[in-house]
Amino acid sequence: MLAKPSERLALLERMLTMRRFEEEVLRIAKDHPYIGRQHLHIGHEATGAAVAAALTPEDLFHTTHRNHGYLIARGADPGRAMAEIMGRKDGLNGGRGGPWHLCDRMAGFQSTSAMVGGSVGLAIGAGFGLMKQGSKAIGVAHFGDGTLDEGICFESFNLASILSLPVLFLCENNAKEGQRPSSMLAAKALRDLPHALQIETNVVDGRDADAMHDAAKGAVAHIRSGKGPFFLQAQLERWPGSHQIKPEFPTGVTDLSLAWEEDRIEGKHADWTRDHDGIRLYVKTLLAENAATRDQILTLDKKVKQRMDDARAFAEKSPYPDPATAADHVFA
Amino acid sequence: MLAKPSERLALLERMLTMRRFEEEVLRIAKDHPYIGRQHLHIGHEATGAAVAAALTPEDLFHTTHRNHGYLIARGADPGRAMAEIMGRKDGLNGGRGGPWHLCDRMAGFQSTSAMVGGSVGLAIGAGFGLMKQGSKAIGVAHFGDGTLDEGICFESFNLASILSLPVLFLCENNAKEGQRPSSMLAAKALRDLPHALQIETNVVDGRDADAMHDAAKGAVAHIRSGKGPFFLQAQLERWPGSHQIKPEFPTGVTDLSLAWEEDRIEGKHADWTRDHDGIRLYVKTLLAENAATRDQILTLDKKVKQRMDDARAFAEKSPYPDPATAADHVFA
Amino acid sequence: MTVKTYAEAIVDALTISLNENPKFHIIGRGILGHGGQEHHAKPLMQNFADRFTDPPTAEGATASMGIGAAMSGLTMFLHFGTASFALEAWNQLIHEAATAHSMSGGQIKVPIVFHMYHGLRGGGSGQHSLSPQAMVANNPGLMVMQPTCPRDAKGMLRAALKGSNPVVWVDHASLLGQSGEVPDEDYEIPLGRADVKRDGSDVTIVASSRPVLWALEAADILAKDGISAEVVDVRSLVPLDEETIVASIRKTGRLVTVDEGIQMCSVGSEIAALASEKAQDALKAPVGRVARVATPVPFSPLLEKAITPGPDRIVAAVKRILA
Amino acid sequence: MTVKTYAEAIVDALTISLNENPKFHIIGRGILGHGGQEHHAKPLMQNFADRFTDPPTAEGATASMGIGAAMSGLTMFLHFGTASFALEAWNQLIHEAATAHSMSGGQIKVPIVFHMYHGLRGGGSGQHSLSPQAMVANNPGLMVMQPTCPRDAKGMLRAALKGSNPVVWVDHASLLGQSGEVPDEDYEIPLGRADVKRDGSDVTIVASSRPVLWALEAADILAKDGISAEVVDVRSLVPLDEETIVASIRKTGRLVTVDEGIQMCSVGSEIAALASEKAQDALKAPVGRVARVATPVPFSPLLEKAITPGPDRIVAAVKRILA
Ligand SMILES: Cc1ncc(C[n+]2csc(CCOP(=O)(O)OP(=O)(O)O)c2C)c(N)n1
Ligand SMILES: Cc1ncc(C[n+]2csc(CCOP(=O)(O)OP(=O)(O)O)c2C)c(N)n1
Ligand SMILES: [Mg+2]
Ligand SMILES: [Mg+2]
Repeated sequence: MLAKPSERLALLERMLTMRRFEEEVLRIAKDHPYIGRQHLHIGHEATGAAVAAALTPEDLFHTTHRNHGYLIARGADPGRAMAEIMGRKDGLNGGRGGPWHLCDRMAGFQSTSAMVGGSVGLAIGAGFGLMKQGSKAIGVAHFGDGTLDEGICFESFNLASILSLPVLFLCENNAKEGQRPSSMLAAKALRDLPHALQIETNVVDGRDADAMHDAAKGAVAHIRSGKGPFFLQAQLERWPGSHQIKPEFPTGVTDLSLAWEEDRIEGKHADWTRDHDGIRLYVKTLLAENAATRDQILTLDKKVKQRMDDARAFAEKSPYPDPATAADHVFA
Repeated sequence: MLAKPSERLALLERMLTMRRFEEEVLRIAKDHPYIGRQHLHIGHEATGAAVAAALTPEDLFHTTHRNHGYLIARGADPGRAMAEIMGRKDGLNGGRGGPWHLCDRMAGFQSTSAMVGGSVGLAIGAGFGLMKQGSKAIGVAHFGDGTLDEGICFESFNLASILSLPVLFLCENNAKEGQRPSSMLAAKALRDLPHALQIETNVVDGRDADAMHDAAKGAVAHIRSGKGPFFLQAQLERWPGSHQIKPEFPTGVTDLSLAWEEDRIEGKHADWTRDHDGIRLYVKTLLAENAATRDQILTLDKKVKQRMDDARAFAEKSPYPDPATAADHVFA
Repeated sequence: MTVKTYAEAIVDALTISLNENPKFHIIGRGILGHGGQEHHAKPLMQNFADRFTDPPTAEGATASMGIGAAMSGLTMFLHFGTASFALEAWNQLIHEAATAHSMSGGQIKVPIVFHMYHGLRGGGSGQHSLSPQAMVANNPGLMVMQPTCPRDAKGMLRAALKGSNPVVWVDHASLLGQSGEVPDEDYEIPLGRADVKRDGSDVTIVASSRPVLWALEAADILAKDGISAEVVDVRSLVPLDEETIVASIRKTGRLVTVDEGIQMCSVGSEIAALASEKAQDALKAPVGRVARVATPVPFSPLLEKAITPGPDRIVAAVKRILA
Repeated sequence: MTVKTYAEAIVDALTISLNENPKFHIIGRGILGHGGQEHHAKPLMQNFADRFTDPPTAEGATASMGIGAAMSGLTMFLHFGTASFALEAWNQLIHEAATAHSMSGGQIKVPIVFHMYHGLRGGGSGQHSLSPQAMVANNPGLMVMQPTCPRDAKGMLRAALKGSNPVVWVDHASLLGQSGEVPDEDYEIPLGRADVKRDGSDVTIVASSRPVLWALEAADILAKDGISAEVVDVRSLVPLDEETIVASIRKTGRLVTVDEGIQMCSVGSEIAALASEKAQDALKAPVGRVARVATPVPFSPLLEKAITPGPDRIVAAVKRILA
């Protein structure tokens, strides 16, 4: 667990930034229907922030269609990220990638693939490349439970294991029984697959930021010490809006005061807010353990919201790229 | 174990037919260089014959580049099989398939794929199709240890397991440490993979025809009873000629008398002949257990050889298909 | 005749086939996409629940399963979703489904329809915008169907499902909501026939799938300028109806092709090559090709628009060769 | 200058690159096939053992590993073996390697050469005879190189390995033993340039890879009949050197294209389309296309021969359009 309250507060700030970012994206999607379907990272923040905090900027990260949280958690500029989601000139990818492909090389991201399994295959390449370049940095593959259905995921586990590549396989399991898309793996547990390939595994409650951070630190230490790949699985509850096609706030805009006024939690998805929102749970913990005060937290949230307002303003001001540049960057 | 000596002798005949067939194929490859690289089934006969004996003609079989043994074991005509390997008009596929793709629908074979992993994916389809048609027959996928490296093999195991398909996964493990091609699977044992996907597994000494037959009967019974797929692994020693590019007889033409004159076993590959030739071992067993006499066996072998001579003659007489038919059968 | 959407016409064909053939099975979910027509598939999936299989996200083995099942006696309809995902099963399409019949000397049949949505969709970006028609057509053994109107969709899908061959069926999501007259009775439109969707005399515009709609719009615009354009809907890319296409080119003496995919080694390239081989003497002008600009699809709406061939670019191409 | 085989020229380029660039790595085994030239790779694999990685039979993840490694700063050479096997990695080539640079707005570079052997090889049958050039070229973001002579092979491979882009390098096993003059020093041949391998005035034959050898043979035969054929070696399919190709077509006024793959949506289709667009007015005769007969490759030698385009069919095509 993070020792200093300041560190834990910083972790909470990361989580809040991720959440408020996605909430803004929902508003953006409402106001600009052209950007289409979003796969938001809401509900995965404790996992994302904790893992990001355990990495160094040199570590190369490959994420998926559900990438926003990680870009923000690793320090990508929210304004440029929103601009990218809106297909604007100042977007991280110059407007060419869009919401499914946010990429910020400066923040340690390589190509972001929306092909299920794409991030896993590319990340073992990152690990291979870093290893051959004598770096201590590692490759990270973020992916969901459903990704284990794809053969390339299995093949990548196997390659990483036989070549002992420095790769963190970060699996966010948000499966919901019988709800598609979700993994349809015959294994008793997802970890049985990497385990069969002799990859160290650990399964952690992805809603618990402290536990997740400890687990991530342990996994990264294992990998950096040259012991080969590690499979870290975060157990998550799927956020009701995870695969929505139209933009809505199924669980409402996050209200931090629900951390100390639980009886006000209500509505169709009250259970999600009560039991599965890692942010609300972390606020509760910090308060209970006197690591922070309500005021500190509300002030922090205010600051984050302000950042998002500024980011949105920046993105809205950014022009669309010049159509004459449509075929730029086909080749380097 | 097969109860009646007559049944065991019949099993030996199947094995001998497979072996003498491949020996003739080697001669054919020498005489007709155009047919190119062969992947012979020599050394796998005990496995192939025993499994074939446990199947019914309705069971649909998908095999690989190393397919000859199974075609012969399941009753395909040796003459037409040789003709196919020689690309002749009377070949099983009319000369269109060649040695890597022998197919005989009448003997219960569907398309024979030389793509590593191809047979596994197609065989779960056979199982799916038979199940949906209410048949008691099963699909069989024959493949080698190296096939487990391919993602499609993993995906197929998973599909068969979640859909509980009637499929026998028959893995011939002829891996040789550090010798390519061989499986490069990070698992401690090949079976760990299907096992992780909750598929029943069994590993048997593929040189032991009796043991293999019992195992195959058990696996097939499991599948027919509706319990889902089964992974049966035959442990084999790679025959020295398995991946040869030029046709040679590394272990010489099979001499059954070496079953009772062991001190005459010699040469570079004496160990293979002594310890790994399932045919020699089975002859020894039958003699030791008085299930057959040397004369019976030598007579049987003579008969088989005669069949192969006739088959070769038939194939040699068969003309090449008319070039005007080159583009036939593109569509049904 | 009833006016129906393209999606309803597809459902018609599937329903008739499910009723007619107990060995007809469907693998995949979301066969009508997410664009507002998906409800038409609901009754089907309820009434024939036992004929639908929902696969894991494993395109390679799922395709192989469909192929092997077709070999064993079933007729299969396998839905990939976005055409891009089909690339995960490319080897299974090209080397298993396409080769089995020929390689077995005619012993094995593979009656399966591979269904997928191709093309630019608005925000599909670099990984969800593939138009794979030309890639598929460059391999023998796979039929390729890409109808445009509800009537053709029903008749051609019926023909495909009564046939014995692997068919790659390429739809465009934007067609699903298009409506048109559809015969109520069961009927087949033989595979391998192009269709002249509009008669004209000055220029032949050859297109397939969504570009046919663009070509018809372009023809309207051109008509205002007194230019008479004939629009040929390829419909069946493999087998290709060379006679109908070449006849139209010879008649008008001018050709403009339209592809939603990129130009290099495209369907348009093939049609233009046909013209240069079989209508050279009848050509009064250079051939014009309209296609997607050759770049991975950029997300930004104006960039995507800039690379999208549409009526305007077709009109411009026609005027260029008429100049 | 030294006379070397094509295989030796490839080894030259790899050796120079391995010495020059410590971040250059090779994945795959048997890069020089099994046809008698493979021994040239032995010293390389011994002297640079730490730069070679032998992958499992898992083309998809292996390709992804190469792509991700290239993104991270290495230069990669990834050998697939037979081109057919590359289809198991098709999605990784088309949707990852080809799109990363553009989709990231230029942030990510993917310096990787995907090496494979294409084409008819004698007994390859339906699953080991693929010529994937046209399929690759139908997707933006991948360069496609297919040299024919040792000199071009060395210079183009050096250029590819010093570049920053994904390159699909399509060799034909039968080229490996071909010998020719190769400069001893290090040099580059810029990617994107065609090469006129033989000057002529009556007809232009456009080919690439092994078909160039057929075209040159055909030119010799035609010369005996007083027909002067110009042979253009495409060399670089993407980017395509339109100027050189069109200039030759305009000069001779006649075009015959040759493909080892099938005709539908082929490279030949593209070249013929180019002619119909940019040389229509200069064409004195219909275009002729020579290609593999459209069928899964039959094993039987006479059948394979019957579908193989060769010098004779090229000669026949030229005489047909000259008639
Ligand atoms: C190769 C491929 N097949 C199918 C899809 C369609 N698809 C998009 S997201 C998704 C589900 C992924 O589930 P999971 O990996 O658990 O991620 P989650 O969305 O749950 O975070 C699927 C199947 C795709 N993008 N790529
Ligand atoms: C998709 C694909 N990749 C590579 C190959 C080349 N190849 C042919 S046989 C073989 C080895 C197969 O090993 P295994 O499955 O153990 O069968 P064995 O030959 O040992 O019986 C390989 C890699 C292929 N045929 N298909
Ligand atoms: Mg999930
Ligand atoms: Mg093996």
